[in-house]
Amino acid sequence: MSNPVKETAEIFSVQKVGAYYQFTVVAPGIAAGFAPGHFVAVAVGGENTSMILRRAFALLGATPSGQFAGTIQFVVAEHGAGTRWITQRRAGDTLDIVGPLGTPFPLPSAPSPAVLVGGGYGTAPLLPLAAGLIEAGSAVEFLLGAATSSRLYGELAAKRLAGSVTVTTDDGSAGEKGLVTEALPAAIERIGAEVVYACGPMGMLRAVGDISRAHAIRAQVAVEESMACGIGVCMTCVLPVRGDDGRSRFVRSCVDGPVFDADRVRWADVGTLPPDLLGADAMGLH
Amino acid sequence: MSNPVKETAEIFSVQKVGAYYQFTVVAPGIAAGFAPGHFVAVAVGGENTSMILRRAFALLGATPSGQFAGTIQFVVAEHGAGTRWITQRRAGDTLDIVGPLGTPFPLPSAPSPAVLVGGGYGTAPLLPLAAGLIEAGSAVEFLLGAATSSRLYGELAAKRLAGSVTVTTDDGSAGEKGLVTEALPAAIERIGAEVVYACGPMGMLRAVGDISRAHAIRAQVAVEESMACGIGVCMTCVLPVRGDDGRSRFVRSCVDGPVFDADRVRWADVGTLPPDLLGADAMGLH
Amino acid sequence: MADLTTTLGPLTLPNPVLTASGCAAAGRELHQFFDVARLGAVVTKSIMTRPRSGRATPRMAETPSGMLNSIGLQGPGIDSFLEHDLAWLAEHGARTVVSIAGGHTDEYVELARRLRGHPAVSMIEVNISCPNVESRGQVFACDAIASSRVIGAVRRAADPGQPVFAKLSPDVTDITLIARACADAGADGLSLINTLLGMAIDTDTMRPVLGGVTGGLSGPAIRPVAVRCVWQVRQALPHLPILGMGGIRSGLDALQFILAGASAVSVGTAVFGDPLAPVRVLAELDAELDARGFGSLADAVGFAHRDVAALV
Amino acid sequence: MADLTTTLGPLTLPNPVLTASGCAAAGRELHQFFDVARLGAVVTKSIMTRPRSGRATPRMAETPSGMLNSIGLQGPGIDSFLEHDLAWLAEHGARTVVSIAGGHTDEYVELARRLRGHPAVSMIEVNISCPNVESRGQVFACDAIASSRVIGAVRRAADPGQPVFAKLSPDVTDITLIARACADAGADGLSLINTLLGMAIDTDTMRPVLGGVTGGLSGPAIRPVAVRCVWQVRQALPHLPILGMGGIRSGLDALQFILAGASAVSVGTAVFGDPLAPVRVLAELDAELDARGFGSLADAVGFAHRDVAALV
Ligand SMILES: Cc1cc2nc3c(=O)[nH]c(=O)nc-3n(C[C@H](O)[C@H](O)[C@H](O)COP(=O)(O)OP(=O)(O)OC[C@H]3O[C@@H](n4cnc5c(N)ncnc54)[C@H](O)[C@@H]3O)c2cc1C
Ligand SMILES: Cc1cc2nc3c(=O)[nH]c(=O)nc-3n(C[C@H](O)[C@H](O)[C@H](O)COP(=O)(O)OP(=O)(O)OC[C@H]3O[C@@H](n4cnc5c(N)ncnc54)[C@H](O)[C@@H]3O)c2cc1C
Ligand SMILES: Cc1cc2nc3c(=O)[nH]c(=O)nc-3n(C[C@H](O)[C@H](O)[C@H](O)COP(=O)(O)O)c2cc1C
Ligand SMILES: Cc1cc2nc3c(=O)[nH]c(=O)nc-3n(C[C@H](O)[C@H](O)[C@H](O)COP(=O)(O)O)c2cc1C
Ligand code: FES
Ligand code: FES
Repeated sequence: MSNPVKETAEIFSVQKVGAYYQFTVVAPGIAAGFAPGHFVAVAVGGENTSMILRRAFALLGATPSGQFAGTIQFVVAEHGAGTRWITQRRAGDTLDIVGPLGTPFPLPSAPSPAVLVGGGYGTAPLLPLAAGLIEAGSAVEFLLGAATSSRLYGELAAKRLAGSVTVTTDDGSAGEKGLVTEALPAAIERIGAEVVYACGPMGMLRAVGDISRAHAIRAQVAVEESMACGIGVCMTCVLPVRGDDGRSRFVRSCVDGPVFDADRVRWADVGTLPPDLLGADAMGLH
Repeated sequence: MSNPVKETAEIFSVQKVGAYYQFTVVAPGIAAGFAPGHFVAVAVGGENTSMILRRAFALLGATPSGQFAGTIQFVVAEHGAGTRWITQRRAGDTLDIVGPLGTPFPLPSAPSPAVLVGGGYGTAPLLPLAAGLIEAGSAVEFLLGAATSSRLYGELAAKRLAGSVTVTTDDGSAGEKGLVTEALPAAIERIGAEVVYACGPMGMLRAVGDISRAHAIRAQVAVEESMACGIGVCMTCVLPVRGDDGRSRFVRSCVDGPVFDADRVRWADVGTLPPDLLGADAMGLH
Repeated sequence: MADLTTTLGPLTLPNPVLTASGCAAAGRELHQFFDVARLGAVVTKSIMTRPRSGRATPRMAETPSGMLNSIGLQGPGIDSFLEHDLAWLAEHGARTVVSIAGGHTDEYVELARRLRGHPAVSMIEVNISCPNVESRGQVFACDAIASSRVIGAVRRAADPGQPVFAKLSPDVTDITLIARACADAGADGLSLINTLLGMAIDTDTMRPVLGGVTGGLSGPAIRPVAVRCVWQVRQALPHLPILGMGGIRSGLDALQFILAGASAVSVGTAVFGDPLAPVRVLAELDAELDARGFGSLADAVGFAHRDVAALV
Repeated sequence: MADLTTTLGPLTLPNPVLTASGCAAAGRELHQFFDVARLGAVVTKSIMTRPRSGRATPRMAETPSGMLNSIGLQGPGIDSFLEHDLAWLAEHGARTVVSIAGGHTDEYVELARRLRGHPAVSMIEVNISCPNVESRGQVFACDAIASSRVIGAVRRAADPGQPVFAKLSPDVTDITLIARACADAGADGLSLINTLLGMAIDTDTMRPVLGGVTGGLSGPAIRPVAVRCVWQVRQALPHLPILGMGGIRSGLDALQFILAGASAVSVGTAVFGDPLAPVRVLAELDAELDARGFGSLADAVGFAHRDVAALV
């Protein structure tokens, strides 16, 4: 995992893409260390803000320094006060960014057909992943889902990369009506997938994990958990995860994730303290 | 005192004038109630700021609504984080302003020669005052002082209004070298002044009061004390002032001031609790 | 439109948003911006028996999302208050909660007596978070016995028709102990919370900013502490009415306090940033209650405690 | 350039800026951004005897100029700490203050014993602001007797060459009482302050945000309370060394604590907003001391108390 850096990044461009804002910012240090699955932590609110914590965004891509200084891209959905502030920035403004952070998507050692499942802006980190997989000789099929058409992201880019893209929306305003995971079994069978990659809401990731397990293949999923530091020092972003030794522990999603093997994540116990977790007995004392 | 209002005021223009920033903002409600000596309280920091209190600025002037919506003007000197934020605003931005606030300069009932003493940006509220005095037939002479030439304000406007303007700077970089109050006795005698008006640092106001008393004439001075509310509800802006009954009290400078008869202000006791103050004995108990 | 009426013990108010003592004087200044009779009630600056100068300036310092004040309870004394302020409030039809403060128990009792029978007085808020001369400057509210002595005496002396609320300081080891002591002494409810004791040092003069050296910290910065205090007292004394305050600036802030167990809220420091804050918070709270399908404010009081096991 | 060396009792440090327990893990992550050996010392996450899962998520909530955390002291236990973390710190030449926590006095004693003779351990910070099993969840630090029992036992059990600092909670009626009790029990100094107990309610789910319901409030919002605690303890115990913390984000913030009486400061929550905060604060503090003509950091410690009459 390359060393993360803190950069004052000038915004090169901000494009409205459906409900989202696609940022391209000049950040050569971060761009140099980029791998699909990495995220960045962006300071919000400017000088004298009351919002003291950074907000995390998966990287859509990076162009290393060459003729011009390296840039990175990420997609922002307005959610609360912090993301709203970011969406109000304009080209020429600067953002204080730390990255690249987290453990990226593990790439298969040999070419292996893969289905990529993106929920909402979750497609963003899957696009550079697809490019890498294809370049390494893997066949890739995209499934893009969202609540409604304006919250889809990356359909065009996905088509350009992987030819066939299946789109679903819960309300049927685009593509097939229904959950994106409903299209997953057929997609797995269609290309004889050996691995599934996914990024999007936790519920979707859980379903991807179940379906992949049913097809005896691995699913690498990029999770979202509230993060105070994003660099592994605060212990707020933990998930209950089964270790290689079979024992479950609270594991930091910002450093050991955000990409996890779906099978290892105890989805049903997220937000609870499973009694069999390492050190759970010590909690009982207090 | 007209009712103050809260207005979302669009910035019409921001002009750099020496070390200061002169704001013209569209605020018809505030403009309608303006009188020289009034001030406004401006919210700073924008959405989600950690700076929760307003900053006070004396009004440089106001143009009531006519063909266009009424505007007000004030001059901002960068001091700390809040004023710095204001100086970074641009035309088209909006400011959240409450005003007009405070008790304005009392005008003489009959025409009477007046000397107006402005320290730094303190000249700002004296300009509309001078216009009013001259219109009412009073002769007006201006004394403008500052630490250095870039911190002078309003020399040109003062000259246009009152012809003769005496300028002093502590470092001699403009006009006569020395304190503005050193030029006051001569000015009082020159025009047979019957009243002195002043606005500027507290030390200067005190000296103006002493010199005026020595010449047996009144001095109306606009003070600056840290203000949390600016509208008379918090009791943070008090000064020790002698009442008509001779008894001294802590008096709110935001509603009963900022303009005071210099003779009534117990300058030597500002920042202390004089034992003879009304209710000071009650403090001893605790 | 949700039914916003609320009760503070025997007192019924048309809506749950009040001013906070010391942040609205006696209502006159705010009346320039909105009709103070629109509020649930106006809570007045803590009044004492005799005129009181208050502390030397500087009396304020801005802090991150907050402010420090060391006013020192400046006020004209009860006589002037009754003659001018209370009369003005009565004239303008504003429900009034009179905040009283004292250095000794008998000073509180005298104040309660002076307020007996006054039609304009809806309730008494007893500010026991001020320095108590009897225990060398310690505040009453930090001492369960001293608190219950004052509250008991005020309850006995006050007009039976006027509910007596004890206003507590958060700067205690266990606020539920003080709360219980006040309830046992006859308090009709509790006002939670007063300011936190804090301080700032001017890095230029290299001396305390405040003339009073330390002061009270208020504003959004202390909101999490205030919500915690309301929650804990609600858990310990589920039936004792609570007037919640501490950094409320929006309808959603107010809703947090209501869900934690407050039947009404006071808006204090927010008034300095927005003189219309009290009526704005009232309108926002109304809309937030509707959006969540609450038929009445009362339904939302303490709603966050549902199926949360009573905590250790 | 001011001489930045400082002392925490018998321990001399090259400069006064440390990390805060729980905000820097064991230094490995921050080392990616700057050499942790540049700091006065690294204060590690409170470690206990056995592995501890910590509480259920959500474990954090952002608040105005602050945050709430309910981690619940997650940690691998002393064995893993000694083998991995302490070894790493020693390898990288970082002075290390090991924070220890326990549910019973004897757990603290065992931890102190395990640290005896470790060359990499410069000091022990005793986190007594965590729930004390013996008094039904009350924290040790809220009870002078329980605090002094733990501190006394740790002082006796610990390596004489390792200073023992007691880390106090601000959520007490009179922090100087707890401070004096710890000093009398043999504490070499005090770490002031731990987080304030707070809470937030999610107005959508209408339930507490934190899995642990309440949590610790930290960041710039609590700085005025932290400075007040340092000031009060300095007044009461002028010769007891203080490690000050609470919302420090700049050199000027750190200077406030030094002037109030702290000989060193910890930078905690600010690291989440700026991973380089500790070294930036150090550089800024150095410049601010120079600008004010302080020949050394030591000259500035407690400077704000000069000619301020001891307060009631
Ligand atoms: C690894 C990772 C990758 C992400 N990638 C993207 C992305 O590519 N595009 C995008 O738009 N969003 C992304 N998110 C979600 C984004 O970080 C949150 O929407 C954002 O933090 C919310 O901040 P806010 O100020 O808008 O909301 P507020 O509710 O005001 O946030 C308050 C606090 O809670 C935290 N928080 C609130 N909601 C979330 C959430 N859903 N996830 C994480 N933290 C939260 C915030 O970080 C902040 O500290 C990602 C989150 C993570 C953890
Ligand atoms: C009645 C009145 C009229 C004024 N007129 C003008 C004017 O025309 N032009 C101008 O540039 N300035 C004027 N000032 C001063 C101006 O209000 C302060 O410079 C400003 O409040 C400082 O805020 P800051 O955020 O820059 O400084 P900070 O130090 O960050 O302010 C922190 C807090 O202290 C208060 N404060 C700090 N310094 C002062 C001060 N000198 N006076 C009052 N409050 C202070 C601030 O209001 C704020 O609440 C006036 C002040 C008053 C009271
Ligand atoms: C300037 C100021 C003066 C205050 N005066 C009093 C007072 O006289 N009596 C009292 O009980 N509380 C007083 N308070 C405390 C407030 O009533 C309130 O309890 C506290 O500020 C928290 O609420 P807030 O954050 O909304 O202001 C005062 C607060 C401020 C800021
Ligand atoms: C996420 C987090 C975890 C913490 N863990 C501990 C801990 O394990 N032991 C301890 O003594 N203090 C702990 N603290 C408290 C800090 O060490 C510090 O005392 C407090 O946060 C105030 O300083 P700050 O505002 O700079 O963070 C923690 C604080 C935070 C925010
Ligand atoms: S967000 Fe701090 S450890 Fe993961
Ligand atoms: S500034 Fe609040 S009363 Fe004057």
